[in-house]
Amino acid sequence: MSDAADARKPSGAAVEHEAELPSLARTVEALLFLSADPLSPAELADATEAGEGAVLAALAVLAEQYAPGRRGLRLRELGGGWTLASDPSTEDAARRLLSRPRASTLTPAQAETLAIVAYMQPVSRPEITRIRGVSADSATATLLERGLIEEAGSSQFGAVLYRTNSHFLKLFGLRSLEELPDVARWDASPDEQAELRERLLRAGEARAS
Amino acid sequence: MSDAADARKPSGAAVEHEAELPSLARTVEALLFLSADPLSPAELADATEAGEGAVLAALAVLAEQYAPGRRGLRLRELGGGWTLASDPSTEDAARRLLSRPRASTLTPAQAETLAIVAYMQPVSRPEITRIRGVSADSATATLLERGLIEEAGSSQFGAVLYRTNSHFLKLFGLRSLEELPDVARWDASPDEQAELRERLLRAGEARAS
Amino acid sequence: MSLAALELDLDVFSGPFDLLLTLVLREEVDLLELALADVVLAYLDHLERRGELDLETSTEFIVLIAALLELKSRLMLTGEEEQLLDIEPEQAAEELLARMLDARRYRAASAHLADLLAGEHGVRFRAAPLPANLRRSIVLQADGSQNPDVLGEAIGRLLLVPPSINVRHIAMPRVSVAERLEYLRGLLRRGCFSFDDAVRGADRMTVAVTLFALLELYKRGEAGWAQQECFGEISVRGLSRQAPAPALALAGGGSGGPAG
Repeated sequence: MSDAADARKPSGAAVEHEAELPSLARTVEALLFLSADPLSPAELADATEAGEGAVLAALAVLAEQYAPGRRGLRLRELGGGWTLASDPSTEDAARRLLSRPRASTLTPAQAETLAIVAYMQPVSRPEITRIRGVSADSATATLLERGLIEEAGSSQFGAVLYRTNSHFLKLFGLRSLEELPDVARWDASPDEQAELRERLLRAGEARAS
Repeated sequence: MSDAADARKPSGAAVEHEAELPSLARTVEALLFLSADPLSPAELADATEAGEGAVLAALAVLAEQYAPGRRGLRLRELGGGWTLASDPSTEDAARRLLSRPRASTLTPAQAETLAIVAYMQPVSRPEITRIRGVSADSATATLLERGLIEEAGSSQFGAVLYRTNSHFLKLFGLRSLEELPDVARWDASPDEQAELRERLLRAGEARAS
Repeated sequence: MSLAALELDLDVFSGPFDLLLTLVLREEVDLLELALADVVLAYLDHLERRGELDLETSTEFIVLIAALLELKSRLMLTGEEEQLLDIEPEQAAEELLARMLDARRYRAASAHLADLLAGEHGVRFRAAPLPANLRRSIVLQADGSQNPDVLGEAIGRLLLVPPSINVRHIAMPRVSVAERLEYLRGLLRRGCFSFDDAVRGADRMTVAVTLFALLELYKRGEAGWAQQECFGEISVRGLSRQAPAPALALAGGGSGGPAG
């Protein structure tokens, strides 16, 4: 990256030194602005023809620039890369401007289906249905349409498999799928399981008699 | 617009006063970031529920922040509105990043859909779905977006028909559709005499059932 | 109009629907070989040709085709039927429990996801097309970079007809509809009876076949029935042909029988 841009700086402007970004940070800022998806340090290094260490240093400069409360934008690490996003404090004005709420709600059926896809991916629709106990067709269709999940080939039996994608990570503020907590933490305790089992058997006996 | 966001500022951070934007400037910055089109001071005033004078003052603050050479973005006045754009000095890096052929391989669903369109054209989406045994909507949309297929009128039942185009031929290095590989090479059941379309539909229905 | 007017032209049978039913009941047409979807399609064509919907015959058709479907699905499952029937209550409970725990786990995980999403409230990302000066280069994909064989392989894959499932090994049912018809007629000659009494102690297959026989008696106008409440007792009585029972009562009888 050349420093040619510096030459264009109007000589008369009263520029605070702190406010002037180093050349590489400027380029990284522009790339983050242009790209629809989070960019990894490796992608940024390739595009800027700089070393990854230099890119990380530039990201650190930007992170300070975009520290919470300083600007209307934030620098976020999401889905294995970096991206710019609006600061939540600007949401009211954004909603008035774009006249649509940020699509942020999921129905319980959609949330359950998404949770199953997120934890079990790749997973087929029959499998989702088996776990939920009710059909997941319409929830799956909506999640596909909203771009939160995508097709991931077919199972050996020919059923379409689904997985989450980078848009999902972005929307849920996740750096990677590893940030999802271990699903086992929500399992019932042995006591609860024993109680459930007993209730089930009682219900079965009542029906049989 | 409330100043609540200021409360979130980390107290320990060494924040230069110059780098912290006033609340309204922050909001205007976020709106300019989110909007793909230039925004007029009147639109900004409506969205921020501030006076147009205050908005102009906020734009002046931003104009200084984004003065040429200071950042990777520029604040530009275009057609009576304001917009953020990447600085021209970052264009080389942007081109290296964005001109890379992304998603250049076809997913199995896309390959199947493209093959059906290539061999059977013109063909409607319901017919593609019948042949694949599963929905082809998302694959069709991607192929359309990538410019590999295009609409070719409507069937007698009103369904949109698709065909491949010259971009498809170029990308696959074909002089004409006649150069598509002979189906017999891949044929699973060469002894059958029925027409290709009929056999594809029959196999698709067997798969879907 | 009667269902007798419904002419069928199927792979394994050609003739009126009534005759098909009789042949199925006499086991002269193999229900396993009968594509019931084709029967439904033929009926829909028939309706369309007539241009009017006769609720009574439509209901009758739905009831009969549902009974055929039920019987056919049980025929197809005969192999597993033994296991399903002989499953121990504890084992059934364990399986159910495992499913409930699975569902519960992901329901809790979904609540976590909903929290994450709520925490991101107000965060928006830029969604704008690339500026024109950069846009031109993005479609610059090398000509000839894709291999046409990918398309050939895909078509070959699509031409593969999956092997059809062989159901020859499935054993014939131990109870025949004809047998249950005679049994029900015997009960009818003695007067009213309740369906539960008629199938007391019988296995699920016998219950299903008895129900189908009962449907046949209804269709022939030999029997009618009444059910006071959902899942309640179904009392069956003999009929002389002039007064068919309300068709809707059948739905309750259908779900009440096997559940009992």
